[in-house]
Amino acid sequence: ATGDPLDPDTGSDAPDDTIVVGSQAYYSNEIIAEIYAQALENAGFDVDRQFQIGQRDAYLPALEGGEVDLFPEYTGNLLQFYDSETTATLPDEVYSELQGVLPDGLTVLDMSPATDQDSYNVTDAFSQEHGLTSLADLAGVDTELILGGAPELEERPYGPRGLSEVYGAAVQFSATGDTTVDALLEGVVNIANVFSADPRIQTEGLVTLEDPEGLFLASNVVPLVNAEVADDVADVINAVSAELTAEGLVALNVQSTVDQVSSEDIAEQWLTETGLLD
Amino acid sequence: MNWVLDNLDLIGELTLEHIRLSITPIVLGLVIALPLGWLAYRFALTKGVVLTFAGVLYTIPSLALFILLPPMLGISFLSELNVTIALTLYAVAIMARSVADALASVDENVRQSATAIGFSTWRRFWTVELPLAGPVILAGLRVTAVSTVSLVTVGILIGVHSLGYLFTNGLQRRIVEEVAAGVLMTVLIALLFDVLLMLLGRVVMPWTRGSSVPRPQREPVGA
Amino acid sequence: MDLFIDAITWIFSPERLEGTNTLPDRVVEHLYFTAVSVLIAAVIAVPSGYLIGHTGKGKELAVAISGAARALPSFGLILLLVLMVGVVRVSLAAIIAFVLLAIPSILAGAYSGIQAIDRQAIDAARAVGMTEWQILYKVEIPLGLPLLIGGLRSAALQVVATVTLAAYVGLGALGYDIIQGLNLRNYAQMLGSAIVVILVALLLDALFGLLQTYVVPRGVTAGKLTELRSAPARRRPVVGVPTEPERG
Amino acid sequence: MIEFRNVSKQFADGTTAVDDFSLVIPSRKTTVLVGSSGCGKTTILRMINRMVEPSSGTIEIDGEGIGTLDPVKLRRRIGYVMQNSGLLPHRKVIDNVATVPRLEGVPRKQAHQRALELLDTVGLSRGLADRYPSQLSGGQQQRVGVARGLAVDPNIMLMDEPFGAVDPIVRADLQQELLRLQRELDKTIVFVTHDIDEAFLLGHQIVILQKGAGIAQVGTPAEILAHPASDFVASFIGADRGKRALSIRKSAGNDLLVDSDGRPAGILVEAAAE
Amino acid sequence: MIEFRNVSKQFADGTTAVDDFSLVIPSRKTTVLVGSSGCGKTTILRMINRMVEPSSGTIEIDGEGIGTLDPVKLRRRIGYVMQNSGLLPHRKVIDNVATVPRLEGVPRKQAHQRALELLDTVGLSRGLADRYPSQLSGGQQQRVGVARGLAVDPNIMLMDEPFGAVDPIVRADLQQELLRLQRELDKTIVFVTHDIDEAFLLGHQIVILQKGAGIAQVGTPAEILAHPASDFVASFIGADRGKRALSIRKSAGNDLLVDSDGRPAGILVEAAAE
Ligand SMILES: Nc1ncnc2c1ncn2[C@@H]1O[C@H](COP(=O)(O)OP(=O)(O)OP(=O)(O)O)[C@@H](O)[C@H]1O
Ligand SMILES: Nc1ncnc2c1ncn2[C@@H]1O[C@H](COP(=O)(O)OP(=O)(O)OP(=O)(O)O)[C@@H](O)[C@H]1O
Ligand SMILES: [Mg+2]
Ligand SMILES: [Mg+2]
Repeated sequence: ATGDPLDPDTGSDAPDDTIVVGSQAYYSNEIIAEIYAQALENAGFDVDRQFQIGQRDAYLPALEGGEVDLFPEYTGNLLQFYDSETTATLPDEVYSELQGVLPDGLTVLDMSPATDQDSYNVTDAFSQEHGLTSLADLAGVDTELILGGAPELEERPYGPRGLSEVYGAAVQFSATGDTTVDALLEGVVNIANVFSADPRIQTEGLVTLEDPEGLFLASNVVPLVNAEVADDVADVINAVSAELTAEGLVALNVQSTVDQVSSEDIAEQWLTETGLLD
Repeated sequence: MNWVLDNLDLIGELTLEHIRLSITPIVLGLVIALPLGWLAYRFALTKGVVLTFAGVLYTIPSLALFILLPPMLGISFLSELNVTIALTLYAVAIMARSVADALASVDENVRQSATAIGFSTWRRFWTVELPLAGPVILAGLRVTAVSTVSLVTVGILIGVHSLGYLFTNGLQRRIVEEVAAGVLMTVLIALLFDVLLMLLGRVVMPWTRGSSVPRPQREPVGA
Repeated sequence: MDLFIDAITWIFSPERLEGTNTLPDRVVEHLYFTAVSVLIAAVIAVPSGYLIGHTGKGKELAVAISGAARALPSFGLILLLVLMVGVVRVSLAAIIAFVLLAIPSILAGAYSGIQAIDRQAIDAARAVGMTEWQILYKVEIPLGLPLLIGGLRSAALQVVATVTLAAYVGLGALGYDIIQGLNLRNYAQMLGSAIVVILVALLLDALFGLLQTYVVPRGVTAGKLTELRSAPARRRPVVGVPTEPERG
Repeated sequence: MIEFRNVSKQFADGTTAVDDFSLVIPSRKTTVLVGSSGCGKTTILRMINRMVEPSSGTIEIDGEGIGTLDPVKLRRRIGYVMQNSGLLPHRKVIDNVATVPRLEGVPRKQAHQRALELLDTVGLSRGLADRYPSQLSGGQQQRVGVARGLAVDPNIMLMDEPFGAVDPIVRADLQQELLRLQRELDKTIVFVTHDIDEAFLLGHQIVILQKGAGIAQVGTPAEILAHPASDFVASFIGADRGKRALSIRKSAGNDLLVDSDGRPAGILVEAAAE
Repeated sequence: MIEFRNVSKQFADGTTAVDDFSLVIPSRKTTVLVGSSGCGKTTILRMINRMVEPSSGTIEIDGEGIGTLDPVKLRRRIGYVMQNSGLLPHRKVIDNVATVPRLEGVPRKQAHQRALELLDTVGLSRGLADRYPSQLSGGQQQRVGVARGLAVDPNIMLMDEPFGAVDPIVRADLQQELLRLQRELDKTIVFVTHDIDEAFLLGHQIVILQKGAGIAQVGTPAEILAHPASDFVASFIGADRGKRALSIRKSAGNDLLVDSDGRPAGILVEAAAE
């Protein structure tokens, strides 16, 4: 009986010689996790998949508790989770700071060039109409700005408050959750918080507003591992990270959402193409 | 459709998981409800307590209960245990009432004549009252089964896997078939349980064949 | 337990009254969705229920339909409809879902209310020369009212519960703070809003409970109350007579 | 006068409840249909007020075929009393009695006035007027049922085992009550029972029915007792068990009449003046 | 012999069902308790097998006070037949009949064998043995009830309106059946009814009861008919309504016996040989 109900409890404790790979309840993250898993299996490891373990609140303690060994993460959001006050924004700052704040027993391997981070997007039409290309332009826009995103965005540092503090832009907030992009397209909101790797940015021709002041911290894909197994898996996983580019990640997401391919197949295909399977 | 065909193994896997998650609460619910129901049937005081408790419990929305239990029991919010306990509570809420009604539904004449021809109280309960209460208890159990099966899906909101996974994942990926498959399978499992229990009833209560079995005491619960 | 204290403080902190949608707003929103859905459902289910109950035709069908409908997972149903109706018309999709979920209990309440009436009374009413309409509104409706209210009660609570889940697709209402709290790992907020939801549900239940006892025709409560209550005809009504609130 | 001509009734499920039934029911007399359970008594009765439609054959009331009449109107001018009174549980006694007049549009006050009088007629205290049926004893409920039947002062009263559910003492009272009413109001009463003694007590004309409403014998009680038309009738009225064959046995200065089992049935007295 | 000595019963809710009741019930005879509903018949009957505990007074069977006996054992040696047979719906006919012997530990085969014989005794085809009670007619259920009562071959049989629920024809058969059984097995039968005719038919000793089980009269049918002890008795047996005062009327060559209302009750014959 612990005090904090948010402590996890992903029952199964896999035998030590197997690597437990986890993933967020986010299809893109699951694909990366699946890639890790298959790469490891190819390298002769036994792998136990604990995918879709909800939110960070759920799985980070599980990693700290050693129930999960390996987990695809994002430098920025992860750093923010441990140190919400952080001022770092550039990829390398974030990465190094992250290594500092990680609790004992947890470490990160090389970060991948692929990023999947919060970004604010507008429709092409809207950007034309108001000459919008950067968050800095928002302050000048005369029409009422409505920002759409997951409910929690309302409370995030880079949320409405961040926008007005950093860019002096006053925006309404509307919780659009998983349906943010659609809301943007339908004009229910005119600014949408979308992950940069979301294929719909391209498919729907959205304009991602630049972030000169670094409101968002860069968020590269990074493998979060249990220190004990870090060395064993480092070679295999670092190789994967090196191959995974921003565009590559988007492509993977396209296969999942547009072509509706399952993460197993996506991962296998990518690994073969990149010649990581032998 | 093609999504379904491509993901049959995933669906199958989740279906089994779903069934596993459903069974514990249903069984526990029945076992715990038997004594409670008997109390509710036997004494006016306990009747008030049990039925009120059941009624209140029954009114609590599932998501709210998932949140309410952990701090009270000191268990993990995100655990399967949380879901199992919550659903068991709901099951007990339904079954306690059913068992009470069931025992009350036993024909007083039969009870009297059993006593008159020399059944001891204890023996009468097990060999006469309980069997005769069977049909009504079964009806309640069928309701419980259906409601539990659909409630399990809500667990996905706190990361407990079931067919509910297809709901959230399907929404993220905009795959209608995926969500539809989840809904359909859930309904199918519910109906499967319902039919199995009905058949079970036929087997263990042959005398009810033909004559109409009493209907559920209350609405099955959607979740 | 201090978590509960935090939750209570969350509920009563002044911030709950600030901003665009305050806690009271959310409560109203929640009740609004409930009321609208139950009303629509009633408009559909009550007449059909009465038709079935009065004619005795189509009962099997009704039972089958509502039986299957009850197996529907409300959460999944909402998400499905959101995807089909279109993600920006969330409230429309949600309301459709709520209505679908509310119909079975109201239907059952309406027809079982009539079916549970002593056949003799109805037969006699016809024999003394009441027209079918007169039988319906002078005999069947008044005597069936308690079970109908019971059905509405179940439906309302079912919807209250489901509205909470609908926050996942951005419907707002009281579920909003729960979902947000979930992702912000703010347990006080989750627990606080959960408590409010529960209070709303209990309150609604109590109201319907009162109403239900209030509409029981005097003659039925009067006199041999126990006899009437325990008469098999009444204890074994048509399938799914809503004697208890539902919940999703 | 009510006349059945070759009436048959087959129910949807195929049971033939009434098979080619013909009978003339005289006006202002009590005709009793008697027969064991399931023989079709209720069905015949309910065909008179079109609660059941004959499959074939015709039924006439005073020479007018009822097939063409509006059932609702027809029912309102025929009194109907059934076994467990069939009162509306959610209406007070007085409103139950006043039901039909109110349907006919009689003003409330007036209908209630009449209802109160009817309570007197059937021997109920007016104090019960504001009770609900569930607050009355079985016998009282029956009386209310009769009062309701009389409310529109119909020429025809249909009574389906009206006293079947009450205990014998009360039943005896109700039977006497009915005899009195019949003397006072003389209606055309069609009475259904499966108690032969009740039939003999109440009926001017007795109709003994077999399965499918086959008529075993029609006649006055005396005729039937004296000359049972068949073994069925004999056994039905108990003649075969000697229940009706009484012989005299001297006992304590009385002429005790005993049946062939030696069970006393009564005492012999001088012909009572009538 | 069963003896009641100043027995009273007051129920928890205050109703005094039996008030200072004393009676001797002779062995090997049929004693009928008759009285209108609620007068205490069932209560008295149930005190004999301790289904109801007297509030005061003592009850003895063959001189042995039953208060000290183990109720369960006591009940197993006393046959009990109730109105709606009270069969166990979830057991087949044969198992119902064999219930008590099985409780007593008689081996299954043997108990079933005996049960089959009992079915013959009560005139039921052995073919019904494997049916469930719900698959039998009311009359058949009653017979099974009687068979079950006889299963342990008890000296005492308690019967509470055993034929109250079946239709008159069947009832007549069952009554004859019981008379036959009594002649064959002669048990001490305590029989409850509220039908005075049934009482006269079956009873060697008739006990007419008033509210609170007050004894209005005890005696043989003949005594009671000849000399009703009170107006209550007179009205109860119908003497006041002239139902028992029969007079002769010549009709179609028969001597018709009519009551004082002129309703025929039977036909006069020469004393039947007994
Ligand atoms: N609505 C119906 N549908 C099908 N069969 C019916 C219906 N009503 C009556 N019967 C059948 O018709 C036959 C005659 O029924 P009816 O009620 O007239 O008999 P009854 O003489 O009134 O019997 P009881 O003395 O028990 O009232 C019975 O076999 C009965 O089962
Ligand atoms: N368990 C009980 N608790 C309270 N009162 C009772 C109980 N059993 C019987 N009574 C009352 O005692 C009185 C006698 O009941 P009892 O059943 O002996 O009458 P009865 O002669 O058998 O009536 P019936 O002919 O209707 O069976 C009645 O007024 C009844 O209401
Ligand atoms: Mg009938
Ligand atoms: Mg009794």
